[in-house]
Amino acid sequence: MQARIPVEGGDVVAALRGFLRDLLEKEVVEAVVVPMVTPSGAVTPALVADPALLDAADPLTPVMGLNAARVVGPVTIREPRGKIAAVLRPCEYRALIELVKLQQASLDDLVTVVVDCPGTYTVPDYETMRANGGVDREALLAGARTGEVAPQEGYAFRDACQMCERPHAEGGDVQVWLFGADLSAGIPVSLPDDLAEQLGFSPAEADGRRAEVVEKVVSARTQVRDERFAEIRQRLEEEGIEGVFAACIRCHNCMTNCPICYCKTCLFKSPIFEHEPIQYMNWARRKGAFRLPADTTLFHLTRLNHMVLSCIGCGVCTDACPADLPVGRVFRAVGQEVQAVFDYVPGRDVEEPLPLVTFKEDEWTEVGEEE
Amino acid sequence: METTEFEPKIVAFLCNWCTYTGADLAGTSRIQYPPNVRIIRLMCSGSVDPTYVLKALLDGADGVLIGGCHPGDCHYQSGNYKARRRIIALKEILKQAGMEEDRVWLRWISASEGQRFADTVRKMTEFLKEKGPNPMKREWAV
Amino acid sequence: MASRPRIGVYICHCGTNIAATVDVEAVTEFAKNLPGVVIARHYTYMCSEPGQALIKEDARKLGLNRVVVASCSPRMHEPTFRAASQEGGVNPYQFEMANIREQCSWVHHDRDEATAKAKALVVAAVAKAARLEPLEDREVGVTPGAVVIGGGVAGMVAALDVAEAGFPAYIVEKSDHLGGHVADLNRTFPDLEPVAEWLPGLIERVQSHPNITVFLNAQVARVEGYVGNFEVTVSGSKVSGSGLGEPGTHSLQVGAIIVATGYKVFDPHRKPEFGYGLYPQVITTLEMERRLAEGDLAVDGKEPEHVVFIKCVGSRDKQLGNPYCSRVCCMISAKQAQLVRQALPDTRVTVFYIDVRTFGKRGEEFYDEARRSGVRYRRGNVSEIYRRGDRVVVRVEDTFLRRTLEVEADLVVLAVGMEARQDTDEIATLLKLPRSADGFFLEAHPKLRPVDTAMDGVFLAGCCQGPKDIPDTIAQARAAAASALIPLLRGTVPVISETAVVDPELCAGCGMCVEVCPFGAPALDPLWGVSRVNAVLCKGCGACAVTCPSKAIQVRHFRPDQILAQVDVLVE
Amino acid sequence: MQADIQELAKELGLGLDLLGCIQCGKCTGGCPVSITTALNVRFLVYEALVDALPDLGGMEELWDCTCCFTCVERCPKDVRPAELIISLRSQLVESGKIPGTIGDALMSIFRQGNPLGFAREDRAAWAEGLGIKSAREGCEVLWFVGCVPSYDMRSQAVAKAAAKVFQAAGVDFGILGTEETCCGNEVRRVGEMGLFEMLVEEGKPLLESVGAPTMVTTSPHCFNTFKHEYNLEGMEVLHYTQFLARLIEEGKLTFSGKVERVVTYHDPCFLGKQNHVFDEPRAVLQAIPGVKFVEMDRIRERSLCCEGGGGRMWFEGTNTEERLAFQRVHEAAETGAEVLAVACPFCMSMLEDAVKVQGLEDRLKVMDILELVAEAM
Repeated sequence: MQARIPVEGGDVVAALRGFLRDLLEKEVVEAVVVPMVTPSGAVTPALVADPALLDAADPLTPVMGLNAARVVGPVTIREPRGKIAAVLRPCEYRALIELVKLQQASLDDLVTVVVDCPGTYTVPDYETMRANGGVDREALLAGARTGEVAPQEGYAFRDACQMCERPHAEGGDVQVWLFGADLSAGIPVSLPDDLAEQLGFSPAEADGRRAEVVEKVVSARTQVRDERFAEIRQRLEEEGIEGVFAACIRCHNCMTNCPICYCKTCLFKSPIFEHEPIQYMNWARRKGAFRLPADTTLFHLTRLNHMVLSCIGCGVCTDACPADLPVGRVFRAVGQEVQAVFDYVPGRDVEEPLPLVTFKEDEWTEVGEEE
Repeated sequence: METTEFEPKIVAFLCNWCTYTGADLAGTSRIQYPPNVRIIRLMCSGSVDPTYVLKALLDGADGVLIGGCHPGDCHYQSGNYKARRRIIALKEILKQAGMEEDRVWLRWISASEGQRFADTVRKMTEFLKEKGPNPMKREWAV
Repeated sequence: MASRPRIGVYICHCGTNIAATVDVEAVTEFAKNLPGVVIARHYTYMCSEPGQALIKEDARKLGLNRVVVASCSPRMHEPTFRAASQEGGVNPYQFEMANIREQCSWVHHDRDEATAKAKALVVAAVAKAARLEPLEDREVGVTPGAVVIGGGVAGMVAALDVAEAGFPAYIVEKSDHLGGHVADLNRTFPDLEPVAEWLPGLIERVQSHPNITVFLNAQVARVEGYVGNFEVTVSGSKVSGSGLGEPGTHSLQVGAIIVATGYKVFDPHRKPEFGYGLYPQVITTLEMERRLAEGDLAVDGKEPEHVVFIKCVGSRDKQLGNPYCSRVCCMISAKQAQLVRQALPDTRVTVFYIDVRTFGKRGEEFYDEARRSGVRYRRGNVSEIYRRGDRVVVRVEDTFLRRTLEVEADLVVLAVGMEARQDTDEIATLLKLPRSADGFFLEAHPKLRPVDTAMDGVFLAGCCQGPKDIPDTIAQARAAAASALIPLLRGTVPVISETAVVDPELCAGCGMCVEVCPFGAPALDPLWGVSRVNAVLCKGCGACAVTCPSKAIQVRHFRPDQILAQVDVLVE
Repeated sequence: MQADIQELAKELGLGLDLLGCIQCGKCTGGCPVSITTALNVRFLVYEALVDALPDLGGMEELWDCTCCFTCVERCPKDVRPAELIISLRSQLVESGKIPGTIGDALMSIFRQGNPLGFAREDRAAWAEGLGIKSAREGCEVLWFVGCVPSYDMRSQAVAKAAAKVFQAAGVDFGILGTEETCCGNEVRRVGEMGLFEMLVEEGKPLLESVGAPTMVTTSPHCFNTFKHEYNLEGMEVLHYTQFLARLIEEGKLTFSGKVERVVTYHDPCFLGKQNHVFDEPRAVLQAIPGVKFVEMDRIRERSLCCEGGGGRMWFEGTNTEERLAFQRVHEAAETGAEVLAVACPFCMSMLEDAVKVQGLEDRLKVMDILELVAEAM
């Protein structure tokens, strides 16, 4: 059903808080995962059980430090637990779907609330903004309405957001539509009929501009994306992946923050990649010099093999990189091609099997038969 | 100055049941092929980890050959089908990452195809000679 | 990890097979300096007694804990050297082979190149050996009982032997009765014993045996598991004291499977030159059995003056795709020809043949008896049959006379051969059994393992493996039963030790290993959310290990550090 | 020497497999002339196998073989016995030891493009005034008329019937006229491999140059060699019975008249046994309104050869008394048929002669299927 969350006095955030509070008070769920503003003013996801604390909830804060799918995983993965709602950005929802396939999260008894995302800032940028008078949320929502989304002057959206071609809510139980919406008339939402009934919503058509505005935003960002892909592809071709990642300090932050990298311990931190001192000496002798720590390019290439089919392009890896390497751009650019080979779109459908755990007998029948 | 012809190094990951046995058959049939290939025996082409292939390439191997049973003949039912997807993905990643994916060959060679094994090694050796050494061989900063 | 390596390296000359191309001394000297190597030797034949003794003595004297032999393919002598290592006190799984014969000395001419390659293969073997862990030989329990597919003579006899040994036997018969093709026979060669004198007794013994369960109108729908522990799903009706039960699905747990699905009688419509189906005078040996049983040999109400037998119909025929001899038609023809002579002393009986193959016990004597009874044997492969008045004409060259004849006959009997059943394909797919070019099931070895198959725990009995007479069928059925009884009586079967194993500390419980395993070996532990491997089901293929990004699941003996160590030294 | 013969056969492109032979006699047992002549192909194979072949020059029976290929079709070991005869004939041709009449026919083919001794420029005379276009103008169907229908008076009637039928069915067809040259099917079978190769070398580009997707032949002999030995590219080769059956099935060939007669059919060896075209001729006959179709006993794979193939049109044979065609026309008459339908110019010639010699003219008429079809148009 399509409905509208009533907005009073133009306070969209308050309206959303009210919606979440309703979920708790009407016992639709027992707790909500939602970005909260800490007493010191930073923003972090939290699992909120007390509706009273939802006053600190701020689902529209344009800052993204981590991908919330990472935190939804642990709180949903096993029974027993109560029913939960999770407020997610589209890229977080897609990551969640991939994690569900990897059995690192569960959709059972989970109400996903996917909110259109006009764009986010990095944590440092956000902190600077906060120190300098805060974020102009109104301008952002106005941009979402028209499709002329621009970052605040003097700032830029996160690299991943600038080239995000899926900023709009797709999938999920509840979709909160900001694109093209006149929020003064209420926030358009799409939600299951039984939930709408439980919450006392009556049907209300969203205004018809959403598709048009989404198209506008997507096409602008796709253009940026393609330019950046072309640029990074050229670099990969010229410098090789070892060149692009030459400044890597092997902090593993990209892997640690990646919502898809779900391993308890990365292979590259396991004894398999611990070597005897004499071994390093051998390698040094073999090539004349040996880069330390060992296996840096192997790490990135292996990580590509392990997760690039599931890369949903949230870009937290880039933000996490202290060496300012274009990790997200590389992974997205490579991922686009590899995903296309298998006609796989990560996060599209939870029923879609991961490409490497399935196969068809009659595919690529020419491969391997060459003379 | 004496110049010696470039002799490529090929690391081969062969499945125990088909291609490794096919390589043995090439031996028992005394079918000659270039000595450039170094064989590692695995139980199934479906157990060839991309990391092994990447490691070989980054270490400087000029080629990597992965040999498995023909589709439908896998000793473990479907290992080769999974290998096919995995190697296709790996090669696409290599290509996108600016590496030479054509140094990686996947071939189905049965236990009775000693000749095909020898031919494959010969062709791969010739191909790699033409192509030249793996640049990674000289690259210390990887 | 494992103990600090003390490795012994042994380079085999294999006579001159290796030594002629590879400088074994140079390889030995080279091996001595490899990390962990305590001793390196070369010897003429490492697989010989004295060769193996070298390993054992060194292992004891020098306290070796790893052994590397560079010789032939591991497919050849790995068991030999593992045993030798074990006798020397080294764990047999801390043994590695370098294949410097099949994959080196036999395929390269240049001595320098071959020697360099041999060295590389030895380094790789040493690198892997250093990282090998000790493993135990493993056995698993066996579910007592066997499924026998097919309720003909082969199936019944095999089931009886299994049952007599004290194990449950389940016969799965496709038709609505036991007895197979033999039930359609009248008397058997070479003793002319009526089938009715022994077959009903056999069927009765089967049906009344407390250890045998019979399913009729039944088919095997699914087979899962492995030697010692099969789960066979049967759809069909169970026979009980009160008769045939309702059709249903039955799940049978057994340790062995005996395939006794029999054969298909050749359809002579495929030889249009004989006019079978067109002329009532032209019948098959199977139809003749019925006529002989009923004592009805009349054609059009008249006693035949001349009965002609034609042999090799559907056999020894390349054009039909049946190049083999069906083995029984010569004896069947001799039998039926004699019986015609006995029943109708005035009737002329002619057998046209290509070769007379009445081999086996009392076979030649039976052929003698047939000729003495007045049956005329004429050499010539009948080419064509056509009508002449009430009779048919057999057009054939008597190759001894070198003359083409038009022989008039009142009854022509086509000695039809045997073919693989059309459903052989289904059974082959269910059980993953290979077939030979003629369509019959393929035995594991034509001489040494005639009743075994490529699938451990699955055995062949009777004509499903190739045409056979009744004595041979029964002999093979009893051999299959005896082979099936080996695991049943032992109570255990050996299984591979190189299985997958999970490090629960590393496992994130993603379940991809569970998804890719074709054998159902790993499963997620519902309590801990981590993968656990049922080693009995694991075949060691490694699909799981590749899929696992953190390598929480690995296959013993093919662990990533072992493979990467090989890669590393081989690229050097 | 056995090996030499095997090697020769291989060079001639024959699949003869001497060493596969088990001397079972299936070949000779089914050979139509093995009772009436001294020809014993099984024994010839044996003699070849054990290097005991006598002087071929004295073996006139080698020319008795009609190349019906019954032996080839039935041999359980796929030895292809008749190809030994072709190999041996080729040796005789090499040494010039061939029956004079066969020599004349070959010379006529070499010079005039037909074995009948007629002039090349008269080849299309029969078609004058019938409005048949030249295939050179482009056509969907190239009709290969054949030598006998082009020149032989009796068979010309069949050719004219064909033209009428094709025109009535609206077929876009053309003929090569005086450019048409003998297909060489019998040339190859009498062992004149050199001439056959020449005919293929010249004929193949000519036929392909027409660019028609389909070629239809009047004779099963032309059909056989074009289909299997010319390797024609981009061209489907059909015998006219196949083509007519197709036209009838597609509703393009319809009948307005009736043929109220009892008809039986004789399978030509080159159409039936060798190419397994059994059903189409029967389908065409049974589609003709009024026809009561009856079968003889020896039909399809067991059909009796008319003795006209393999060069026998130009060689009387060693036994002129007992001809298979004589036996065949009696078999046809016994069915009560008034018409013995044929689908081959050689069968027409052999069987019509036999009807005359056997005095069956008032009971049995030999007609080509095409004539019956034309009659019902």
